[in-house]
Amino acid sequence: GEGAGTGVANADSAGSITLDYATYNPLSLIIRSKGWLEKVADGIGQSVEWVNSAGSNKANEYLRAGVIDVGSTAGSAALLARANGSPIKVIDIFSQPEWSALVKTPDSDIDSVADLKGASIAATLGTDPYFLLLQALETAGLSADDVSVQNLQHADGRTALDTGQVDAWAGLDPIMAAAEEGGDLLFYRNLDFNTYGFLNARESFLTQNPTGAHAVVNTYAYAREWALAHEEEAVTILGEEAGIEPGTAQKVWERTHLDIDPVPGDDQIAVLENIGPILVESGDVSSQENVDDALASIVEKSYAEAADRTAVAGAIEGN
Amino acid sequence: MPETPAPVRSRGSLLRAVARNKWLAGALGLALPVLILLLWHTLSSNGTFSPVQLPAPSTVLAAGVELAQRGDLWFNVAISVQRVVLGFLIGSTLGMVLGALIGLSRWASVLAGPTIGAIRAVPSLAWVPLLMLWIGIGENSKVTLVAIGAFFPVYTTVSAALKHVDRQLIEAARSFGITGLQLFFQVQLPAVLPSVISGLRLALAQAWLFLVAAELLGAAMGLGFLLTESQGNGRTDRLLLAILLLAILGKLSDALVGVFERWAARRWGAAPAA
Amino acid sequence: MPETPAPVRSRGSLLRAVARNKWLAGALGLALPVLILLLWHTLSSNGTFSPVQLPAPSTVLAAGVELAQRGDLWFNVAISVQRVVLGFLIGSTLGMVLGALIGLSRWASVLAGPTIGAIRAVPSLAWVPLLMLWIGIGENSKVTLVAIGAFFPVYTTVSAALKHVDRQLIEAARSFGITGLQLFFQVQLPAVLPSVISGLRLALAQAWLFLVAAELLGAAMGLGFLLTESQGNGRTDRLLLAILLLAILGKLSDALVGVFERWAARRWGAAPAA
Amino acid sequence: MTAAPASPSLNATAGRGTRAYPVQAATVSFDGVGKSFPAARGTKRGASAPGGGLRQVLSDVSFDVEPGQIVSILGPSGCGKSTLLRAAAGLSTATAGQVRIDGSPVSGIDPRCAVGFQEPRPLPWRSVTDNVAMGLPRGTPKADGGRRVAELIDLVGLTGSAGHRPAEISGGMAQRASLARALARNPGVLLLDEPFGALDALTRLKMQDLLLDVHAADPTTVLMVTHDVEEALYLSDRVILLGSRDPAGPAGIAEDIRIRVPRPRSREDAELARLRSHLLAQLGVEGH
Amino acid sequence: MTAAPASPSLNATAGRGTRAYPVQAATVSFDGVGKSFPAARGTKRGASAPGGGLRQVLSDVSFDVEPGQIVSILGPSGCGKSTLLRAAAGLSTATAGQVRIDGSPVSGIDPRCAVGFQEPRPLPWRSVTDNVAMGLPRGTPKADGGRRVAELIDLVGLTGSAGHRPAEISGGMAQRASLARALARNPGVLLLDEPFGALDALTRLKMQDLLLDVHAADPTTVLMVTHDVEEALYLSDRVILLGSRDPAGPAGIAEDIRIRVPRPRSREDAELARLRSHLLAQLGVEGH
Ligand SMILES: Nc1ncnc2c1ncn2[C@@H]1O[C@H](COP(=O)(O)OP(=O)(O)OP(=O)(O)O)[C@@H](O)[C@H]1O
Ligand SMILES: Nc1ncnc2c1ncn2[C@@H]1O[C@H](COP(=O)(O)OP(=O)(O)OP(=O)(O)O)[C@@H](O)[C@H]1O
Ligand SMILES: [Mg+2]
Ligand SMILES: [Mg+2]
Repeated sequence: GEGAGTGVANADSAGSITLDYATYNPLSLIIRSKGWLEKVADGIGQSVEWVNSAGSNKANEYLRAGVIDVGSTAGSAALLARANGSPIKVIDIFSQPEWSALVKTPDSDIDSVADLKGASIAATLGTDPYFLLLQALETAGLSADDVSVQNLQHADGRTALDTGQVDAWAGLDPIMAAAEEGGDLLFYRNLDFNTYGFLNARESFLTQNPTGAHAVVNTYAYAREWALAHEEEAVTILGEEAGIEPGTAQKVWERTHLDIDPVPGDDQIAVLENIGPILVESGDVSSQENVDDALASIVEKSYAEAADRTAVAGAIEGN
Repeated sequence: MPETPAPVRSRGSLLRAVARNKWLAGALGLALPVLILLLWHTLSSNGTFSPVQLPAPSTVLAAGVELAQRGDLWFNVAISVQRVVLGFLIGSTLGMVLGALIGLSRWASVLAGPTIGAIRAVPSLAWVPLLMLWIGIGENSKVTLVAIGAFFPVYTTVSAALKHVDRQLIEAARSFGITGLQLFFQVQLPAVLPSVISGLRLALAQAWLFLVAAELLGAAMGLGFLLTESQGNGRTDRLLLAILLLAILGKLSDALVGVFERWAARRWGAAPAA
Repeated sequence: MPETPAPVRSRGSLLRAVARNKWLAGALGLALPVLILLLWHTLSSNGTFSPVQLPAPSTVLAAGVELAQRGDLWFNVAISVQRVVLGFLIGSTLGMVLGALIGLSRWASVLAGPTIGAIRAVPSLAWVPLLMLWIGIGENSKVTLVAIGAFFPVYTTVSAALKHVDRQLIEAARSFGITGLQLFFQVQLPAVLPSVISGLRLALAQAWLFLVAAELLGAAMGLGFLLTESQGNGRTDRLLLAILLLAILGKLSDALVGVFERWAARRWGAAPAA
Repeated sequence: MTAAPASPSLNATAGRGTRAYPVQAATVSFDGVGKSFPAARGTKRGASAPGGGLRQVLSDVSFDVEPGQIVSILGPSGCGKSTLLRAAAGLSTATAGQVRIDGSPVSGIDPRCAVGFQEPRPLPWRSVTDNVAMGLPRGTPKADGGRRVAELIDLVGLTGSAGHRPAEISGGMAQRASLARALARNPGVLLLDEPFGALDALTRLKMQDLLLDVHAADPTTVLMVTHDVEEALYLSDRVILLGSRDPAGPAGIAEDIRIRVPRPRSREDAELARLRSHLLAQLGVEGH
Repeated sequence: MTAAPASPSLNATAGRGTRAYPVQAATVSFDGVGKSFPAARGTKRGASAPGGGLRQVLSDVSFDVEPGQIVSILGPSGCGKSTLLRAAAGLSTATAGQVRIDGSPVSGIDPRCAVGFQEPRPLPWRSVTDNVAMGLPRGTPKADGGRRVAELIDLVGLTGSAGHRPAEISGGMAQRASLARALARNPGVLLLDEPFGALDALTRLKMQDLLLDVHAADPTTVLMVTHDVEEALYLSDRVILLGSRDPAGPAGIAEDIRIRVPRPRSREDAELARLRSHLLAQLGVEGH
């Protein structure tokens, strides 16, 4: 299930769906390992190809290059891509995860965000943990200038925390869950500062193959229902597919909220509006205008609104 | 005319035994790795580093066994080896051809030399988005990226070495009507053989290095994928496993170049300086 | 005894002019890059690729200007250059020393050769977590990683070339009491100079390659940082800018090696094959 | 000194073995040939050559070699003998005048010539046999080529070392291999730079006779450099002596002597002895 | 042939210039020296050497060279002269017997020897001056060394090319540079492998006299290989002729002749002429 063949030309053909699966999108893991979408696509005469995304940035890269039609990213990443000109629309919300928080070591004397003044904090610039960090600092009346942010990849951030090279770490699951298993503590959590899991589609895919897009959203709806009903099996799939320890997988699962309204809308826009100015200030996006345009155009509600798990249940359950 | 020169001081008999017996040499070559392993074991078990920072060798082994039992390990290894082999063959062949062209033709050198030199400095990671645009994320783009990695060392060493082949030999050969491709294959190539081989060595190593970047191109299998994935989800044991496997495979493939080198040394004898 | 051999066929007068005039040669060397630029412009403006996929050259230039106006560009460039220069100096010096040791001492070769060969295959990205553990995330670890990248090409080419130095010359020198370090600096090193230089070339290129990985080590500045950051946030214009700058700087630094090469060729004259 | 007459068997073999591909012997004309080299660059400790950046080595060398003639070039060490030979082979270009072979000017390496270099210059990675085979004219059928190479190797006395690499044979053996390589070419003009310099007395005489036999079987034009006056006189139709009055100045033709003694010559011929004294005196060796 | 008596100025200069660091001349003893080489490996086309994997080149060579003696080694091409010299220098180890210098066995390159190789072997990237300077004994003060090198270069007639690189000088000039390099060493034992092979008649005579002058000023032990019987007789106290009856078998000492003609010798000395005929006959060149 790897490799989408040649990029640009291939991905635009109407009879096929190329989409990603990612460890931060448990529903995609379930759908892929169960082979559900293949069955659904078969019913409408289309074919399916899966591509692994190592992170939101990878998914965006694939979307941009046209090698996938549908990709999963954090909301912030989707906004960033759209604001920088990538023609994508969010068609479904796959989860409201609490995948990032602020982490400290057990022997640390940091108790609250206010204690972070002057501290050095590891974070990966431009990712959800980084945005969470900035929003959290704001709640305590601090800004990025009051701390020293060490730009490290997520896994390296944890090592830096554990070896005492930084005072705190803006962590990301599943590494954060593993760190917790190892004794580290989450000292600041805020579900609302996480930016949701966005399922994005390329605009040209939506115009050329709306049937395919519907099939994907419907299958996600089916998978959501199934996952809520079969937690144990779902956790096992997550652990195996993501290559993480069962205990870690369980923790991640608990923080991934699936019983939400999958229709993208105001909740998502609200949190993204917090992030927009940060993107502009850091130079990741060249103007606020771009951000505003993106916020105004990124949502495509119709697919999720029309989502119907029963439309695909027949094809999936084989009767 | 010279035979192997006598040593200045007479050497230890063990060294002489080593020179004769390649198994003994191999065993001695293992001494250092074993030492490193012991150090690693000590550092990871006496608390200098925590298990996430540096898991014990046994943990890494266990991770390997687990992956092997799921059947993933061999597939990971096989697909990576395939990519490296294909990419290496393509890249080093092209490197040889272009290196020869640039090393021998002043026109080619003036026109294309600077550009190739600039492209050499494009990092492997930077190729990823470009190749994705041009070739997509299939097997082709991965092999291409590995080939790019393998290309430059061969290209650089061959083109440089060709400029320094003993003029007297070339003159002699040309005066006997050996020109063009014949000159290349009969005189210039044998003369630069040591350089070609060290170029191939580096190319192979760089092919493995570029593999990791290549497997960012939408891979779901392969050692590079295992490496980045484990790095992404914090499985330090698997990360180390991937590094170890890459090192071992790199060394094994390098040993194959060594076999070729010895064959060439026999075939071309006192392959001359170049 | 030979002077420069006469050409088989007489060559075009332009080529002869090129050989004499290095400015002309430089201008011709720009022909290919200009062609590539034109192709790029066409592909990005005629709709083959969308602006996010492949921004037009002018857009990339604008991104550069914007960064330059914010003052970030020069700082990015300067810090990267500093890391590469330091790392290259350290790595290539060590490569020379260890390459000499392995190339000349059979003991060292048997004991350490295989291990060094294995370490060569560890990808740059894999060094990142290890170096963070050992050295932390300061400037040291970045320079170390660049040095690791610069080490291997020099090490490999030098150690290989030393094994193939003309035996007759070594024998002659040794018979005049030139041994040890003297032998190395007076005979072996000059004899392998072309190899050393192509090793340095590759080392410099690899130093730039490893820079990208090095700047994953807690960097907030530098071209490698700019590259990964832009890759992460989809600023294709900045991504291409970073690639271009890396290519240009790589080429410029390579040209410096070229200057050294010409100086060495004058100094050591008909530097012999090796 | 005098040689034993060449053994009949050698004569016969040479005659048979090397006639295979007769080639038209060519005329070589030197026409006001001059050559300058850049003076020494690193004049750190050594004295630099006078006269700006150039040092003239040869000046105004003019003579014609008729087809089938054997011409020897004599002259002090460093006077420009090899330089002259290289100009004829097209290995370097004269800075003045020109060399013509059969009327057409030499420019670039000339396929009508075969060269035996002053140093043997074998390809180090090839056996003696394969090095000699390098001399065969392009397009020689494999079987013929193999036979011819084996014959030549036998004639120069290297059969026992045919499989050795150059590093495994002695200096004199390498020189003989180089001679065999040049002979294998069967060229219009044979250019030999001190082909017998590293050989002992007997081997030297044998090789001289081998050259004469090959020449008799297939009378090509031969231009050779030698330091041995007796050798020059025994072999050649004509001896060119290079030299100059002013030691720092360029060399030119100091003597041009035709030797009309018919072949086979005796090494003790009175006319040759007279010429020998004359030439040695010209070379600065007096009193004989 | 006879030489002009060496010019007095040359004598004087040589005597003054090269005496700087007198060194004890050494005894060299060859004690049953034998040497075998592996036979040709690639016997694709060539005939392989008989006798398993080894071919014996030298067998049971025993003789002693007294301190200060000049000994010449003669013998057919490929008989093992260079091999014998290399064994004395410690450049290769004898497979039987041993070589001793002043009683202590040679093992590894021996610092008491200086070698003039059969090929000149200069370092290509150094000027003639710097190549000759390579021969100076370690620890020679810079100024002294520089003076000595300049003197030697002058004596071998290379002053005009002192700054040239080896690729820019002629074959004979390179050989003279190699001789100067060996002389610069001022060794206990001077080993010369055909030091005058590439020189014209006059230069050759000059160099022979230079060697005698240097030896007179500082009587070191000299062991030299030559192909020129007259040269051997003019220079040496003793001539060793290597050879074997069986052409495929190993060579040994065929003749060991002491030359008791006092120096300075005339090249026309009757005793030398007699010995010359004898040696040439032994070498297979009859009828003189
Ligand atoms: N490394 C080697 N391997 C095999 N055979 C060798 C090697 N070196 C020398 N020989 C053989 O040993 C023999 C003697 O060689 P050597 O160089 O001593 O001859 P030489 O007497 O100096 O001859 P010349 O006068 O031609 O220089 C030759 O037949 C040669 O083939
Ligand atoms: N490439 C060069 N650059 C400068 N000078 C050169 C070059 N090649 C030859 N010479 C000079 O030209 C002169 C003639 O050289 P050449 O090799 O023709 O001499 P030769 O007569 O063959 O001498 P020998 O008998 O010693 O071989 C020498 O003085 C030499 O220094
Ligand atoms: Mg010459
Ligand atoms: Mg010899």
